[in-house]
Amino acid sequence: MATIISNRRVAEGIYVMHAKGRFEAKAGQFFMVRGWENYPLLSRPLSVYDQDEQGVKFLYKVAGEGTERLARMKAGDEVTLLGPLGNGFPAVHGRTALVGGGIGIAPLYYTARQLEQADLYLGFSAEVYEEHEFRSLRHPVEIDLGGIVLDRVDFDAYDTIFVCGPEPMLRAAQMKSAMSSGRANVYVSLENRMACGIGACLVCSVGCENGRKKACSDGPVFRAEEVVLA
Amino acid sequence: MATIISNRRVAEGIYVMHAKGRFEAKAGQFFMVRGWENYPLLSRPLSVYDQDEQGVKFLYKVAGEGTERLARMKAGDEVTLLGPLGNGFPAVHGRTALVGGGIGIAPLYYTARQLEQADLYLGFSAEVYEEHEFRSLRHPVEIDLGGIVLDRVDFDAYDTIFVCGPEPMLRAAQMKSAMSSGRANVYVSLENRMACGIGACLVCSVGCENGRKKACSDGPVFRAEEVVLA
Amino acid sequence: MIETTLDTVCRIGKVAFKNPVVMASGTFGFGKEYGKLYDLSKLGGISGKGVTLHPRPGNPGIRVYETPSGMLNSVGLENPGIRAFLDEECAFWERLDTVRIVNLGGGTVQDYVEGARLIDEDSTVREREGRQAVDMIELNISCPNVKAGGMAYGIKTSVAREVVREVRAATSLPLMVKLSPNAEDIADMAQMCEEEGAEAVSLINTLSGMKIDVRRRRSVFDNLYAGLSGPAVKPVALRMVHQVCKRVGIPVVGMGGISCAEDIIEFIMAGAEAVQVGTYNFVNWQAGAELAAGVERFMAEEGIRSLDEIRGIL
Amino acid sequence: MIETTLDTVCRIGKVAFKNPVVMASGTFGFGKEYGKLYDLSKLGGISGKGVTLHPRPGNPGIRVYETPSGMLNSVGLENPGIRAFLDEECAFWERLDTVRIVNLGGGTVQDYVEGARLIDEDSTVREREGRQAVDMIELNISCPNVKAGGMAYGIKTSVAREVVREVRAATSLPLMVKLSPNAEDIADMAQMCEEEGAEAVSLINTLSGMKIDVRRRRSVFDNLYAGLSGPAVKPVALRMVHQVCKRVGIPVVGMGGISCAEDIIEFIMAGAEAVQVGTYNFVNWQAGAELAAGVERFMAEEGIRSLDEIRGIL
Ligand SMILES: Cc1cc2nc3c(=O)[nH]c(=O)nc-3n(C[C@H](O)[C@H](O)[C@H](O)COP(=O)(O)OP(=O)(O)OC[C@H]3O[C@@H](n4cnc5c(N)ncnc54)[C@H](O)[C@@H]3O)c2cc1C
Ligand SMILES: Cc1cc2nc3c(=O)[nH]c(=O)nc-3n(C[C@H](O)[C@H](O)[C@H](O)COP(=O)(O)OP(=O)(O)OC[C@H]3O[C@@H](n4cnc5c(N)ncnc54)[C@H](O)[C@@H]3O)c2cc1C
Ligand SMILES: Cc1cc2nc3c(=O)[nH]c(=O)nc-3n(C[C@H](O)[C@H](O)[C@H](O)COP(=O)(O)O)c2cc1C
Ligand SMILES: Cc1cc2nc3c(=O)[nH]c(=O)nc-3n(C[C@H](O)[C@H](O)[C@H](O)COP(=O)(O)O)c2cc1C
Ligand code: FES
Ligand code: FES
Repeated sequence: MATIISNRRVAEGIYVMHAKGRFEAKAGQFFMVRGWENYPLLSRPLSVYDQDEQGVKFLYKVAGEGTERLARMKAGDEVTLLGPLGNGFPAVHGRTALVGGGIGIAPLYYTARQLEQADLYLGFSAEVYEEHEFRSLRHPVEIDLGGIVLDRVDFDAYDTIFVCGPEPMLRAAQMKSAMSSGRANVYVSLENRMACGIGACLVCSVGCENGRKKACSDGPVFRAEEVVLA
Repeated sequence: MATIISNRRVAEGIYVMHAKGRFEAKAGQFFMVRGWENYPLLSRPLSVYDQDEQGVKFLYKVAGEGTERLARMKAGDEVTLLGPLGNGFPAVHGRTALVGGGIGIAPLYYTARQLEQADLYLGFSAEVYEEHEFRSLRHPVEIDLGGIVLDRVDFDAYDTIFVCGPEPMLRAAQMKSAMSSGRANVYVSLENRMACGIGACLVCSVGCENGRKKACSDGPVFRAEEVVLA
Repeated sequence: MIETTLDTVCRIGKVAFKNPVVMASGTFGFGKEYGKLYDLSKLGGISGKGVTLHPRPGNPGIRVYETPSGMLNSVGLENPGIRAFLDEECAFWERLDTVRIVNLGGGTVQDYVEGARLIDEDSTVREREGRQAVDMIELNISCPNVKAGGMAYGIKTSVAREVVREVRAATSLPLMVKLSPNAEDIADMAQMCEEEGAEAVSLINTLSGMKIDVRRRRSVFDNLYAGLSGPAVKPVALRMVHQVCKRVGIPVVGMGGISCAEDIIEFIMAGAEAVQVGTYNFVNWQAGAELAAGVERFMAEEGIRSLDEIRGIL
Repeated sequence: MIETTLDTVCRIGKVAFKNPVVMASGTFGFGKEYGKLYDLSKLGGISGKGVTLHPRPGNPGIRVYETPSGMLNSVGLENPGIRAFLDEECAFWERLDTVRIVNLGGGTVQDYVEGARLIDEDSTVREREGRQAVDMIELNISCPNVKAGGMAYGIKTSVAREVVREVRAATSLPLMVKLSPNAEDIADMAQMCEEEGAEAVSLINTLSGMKIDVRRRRSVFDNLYAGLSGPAVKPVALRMVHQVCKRVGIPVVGMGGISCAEDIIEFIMAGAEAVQVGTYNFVNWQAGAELAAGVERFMAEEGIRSLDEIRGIL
């Protein structure tokens, strides 16, 4: 059980929760989160948005019953966290771009914070949030509102590109990667539905070039060319 | 939806909730209460503890998942109320005793408040609560802690006796009534499990001398000799 | 106005339901109680509390127990008997502007048949007098078969066939057979009903379930097992409705755990003509009216003008 | 100390489980992942992810969907094949101090039989070398029967009999047959298993269910139907376990929706020798250890010294 330090609304339906505890999460990892006992049944996977001496932060969007409950929680309430889980982003080299679409920006903040150089591309459909936080990292930040953020990224200009966002965006990134010079190592972070979160149940399984892998324990970050998106 | 005005703990596991709304509840009636959407499934029946210009009050004991959730609610939160339901206590005549065991005292307060004369007998197993409120009604109040409150009541001394409490207590009241002179009209308030609360589903049905009746809409108050307790 | 062109009418033979929302048997009494809370003419229909030839006291002991997202009930067909129903409740039904369905239970084939005949005769009289009260019979074959050692008719198709055939012969009212999910093969059962001339089938009745009181070391229910309903069973109900719709040509009325308009749409996409709503009445006493409105809202949002556009598309 | 005298041992033939808590197939991998989170020797046993003769990729598309107090899964027996299991996972099992059960799936009778034989042979070798890794086979007959048009073996007793008989003949390891709640008659099925020489039966596997995505107008699952598990199904599971326990003399391992120690006690009172816990692992990753402790706590509170005192008292 982790005590909630704060849980604040940062935009319409978007919240940041800060939960107490000493974790050693790496960028791109996630936790299985629940703020209730047996209902709803499954825990909700949330990426590490940030981590400090006090605990871990999640940036999340109210998408349904579970995140709605999380949004109603207050400082002092308890959440149950299992994690950090997954492999997170691999070590990078060279020029790096971090591309996030919507709530997919969540894992990029902590990633960017640890990189010496990174260009940030953040795409939003309706409202921009956490812009100030991202800008305070002193990396170049390009914000796209209502357009297609990937269009702003020149894949040939980077050695490493991380893409997080809805599945159509990940497919577009695959396509763009395939059609580029191939200089960049392109990675995507998957958000498959999960149950155990630790590699035991295979419900998050994803087709890969060499057979199936588990989005939770083999991912959630994969090389873009490696995964077959439905 | 009714807004909670206050919801305070008055003893270990015992709460008083005050919910806003204009109701015209009679003493002994109840509401079907829920402070959640679809889980848990059923609403919880709670007796009218008191009623004022602002709304209705419930005195309740945390017994399981539903009442636990109610106990966690705060002023400003919303509860859903269906009611007032049931027939409540009949009009009384003559000398009246109100006998409550444990949380069974809940419907007696509002009842006593409306009576010119009433002797109150309140039994508790572990801790006395709401004593001050009951005493402020200026009726004689006898408190029993850890004993058998019914033993204190001389059934032949009253014209009307209302008994509310756990089923063994109601059975004891039936027995005592049967063995008394029969001068008193003895009434018991049943707490059968309910689903609809309005007489449509028959899950609360109780065997009576003239066939079955519904605890919700024909009761919850019955003449003691009329009902067959399991 | 999009709303005015929405077609939510559902049909079973000549009976038209103004919308797909029918209140399920046993959860809605005969409608009087809920009728005090909202206007029943908003409903597609009502299936009344199950009635039997003779009055029945129902089961003793605890009759309801809540389970995760479901409930077990053991009412055991408490009812005043068909005659009392016809004499006392039907006058209220005469005045209802919604489809009125009598849910018929039984114990022996003879009871079922005689019950159907009584309802049929009463209906003939009322019709002649222009005050019809019953539009359809829903035959509940989940009742224990006295001859077959208490096993429900609803389990084996061969056992159920007799009761369906006999009841079919005993009434000219439209006949809908209500199937049990405890059936060995529910699609077979539905096919049998079609073969025997039923106008429709409805499913699912409650799933047989159990709850033990571990402190008292006995079943919570005097009757040992009880019937599970509510959102917990919806995935199973939907699957069975889909299977049955693939098998038969007659209309199917789907139910089991419905608690929002999208649930209703799921059943219709699975092939159901209409649906019934039971347990959710206890969660939300305005269920019927709200769900009927919710279906229209969904249709408007999705640009669906008639439910026929989506019925059975899976 | 009361605790030291508590007897929680459960037995299937010569196999002794230190407590009734066995992790259910498909929800616990082969134990490695949860083994990093807590000490697996606290468990009565583990049933591994279902394996088949040949490796299987499992089902495409979405594989899990949450339902009220339950979940639908459509993993579709993704597994590395029996050889890979024996070669790569079994070394880990050799070192486990808990009962290790291989869950065996198949497609044709021949696949089942050959699979059983491989496991049996491997077991003989390891036993000779004093490094046994498998204590029992759990035969999952819910797999689609290729010959019977994809209908699962688990539905009709007559169809299942062949596979049970052949697998029984193919191995001398203790054999437990895992029954499907979709069976036409689960008690019949269990009786058949007893007749064919199985040491035990386990039940229930998942209930066939459906979920439609109403906006996309298609099933959430590529495979159309999926398997329902979790607290939602517990009342049905408990009833079936009770029915089966009344029918057969061999031990019954009960499961379906268990999420607290009282749930386990219910299954034991219904007659189960032991239980399995599946979906609840996802709710509480320490489920196994906590439930095992919870059973002891319940026994101490209620003055029960051996589970035999309460087993099958209903
Ligand atoms: C590795 C990983 C990291 C994620 N990180 C974040 C994050 O940092 N911030 C954020 O807002 N969201 C994140 N998501 C998505 C988030 O998990 C879902 O939005 C959330 O589970 C929805 O739950 P709900 O109860 O609100 O919605 P419901 O629709 O009520 O959920 C019902 C069920 O579907 C599952 N589900 C629904 N949508 C998704 C989805 N998109 N991905 C996975 N499961 C889903 C839920 O877990 C639940 O079991 C992440 C997902 C994954 C897999
Ligand atoms: C007419 C009536 C008036 C009541 N008045 C009061 C009151 O004023 N104050 C108070 O504290 N309690 C009262 N009760 C009892 C109260 O309804 C239960 O304690 C409560 O429903 C328990 O719910 P739970 O979720 O906390 O417990 P759980 O045990 O989790 O409940 C599970 C299910 O069982 C039902 N249930 C459990 N115990 C009872 C019970 N004793 N009576 C009825 N249903 C039960 C619940 O409604 C629910 O459906 C009254 C009951 C009735 C029928
Ligand atoms: C309290 C209760 C009583 C019921 N009584 C009957 C009945 O008399 N006849 C019948 O055919 N079905 C009866 N049912 C079954 C329902 O009509 C319905 O088939 C079932 O509850 C599944 O739908 P639901 O999940 O929406 O409740 C009853 C259900 C409940 C909960
Ligand atoms: C994700 C998942 C995968 C499963 N895989 C298998 C399997 O491979 N073999 C099997 O016999 N049962 C399998 N099952 C069924 C479970 O072992 C168990 O019978 C069922 O889930 C009911 O128990 P529960 O409600 O405790 O989960 C699986 C269940 C789930 C949820
Ligand atoms: S969520 Fe269970 S294996 Fe990935
Ligand atoms: S609770 Fe439904 S009739 Fe009383």
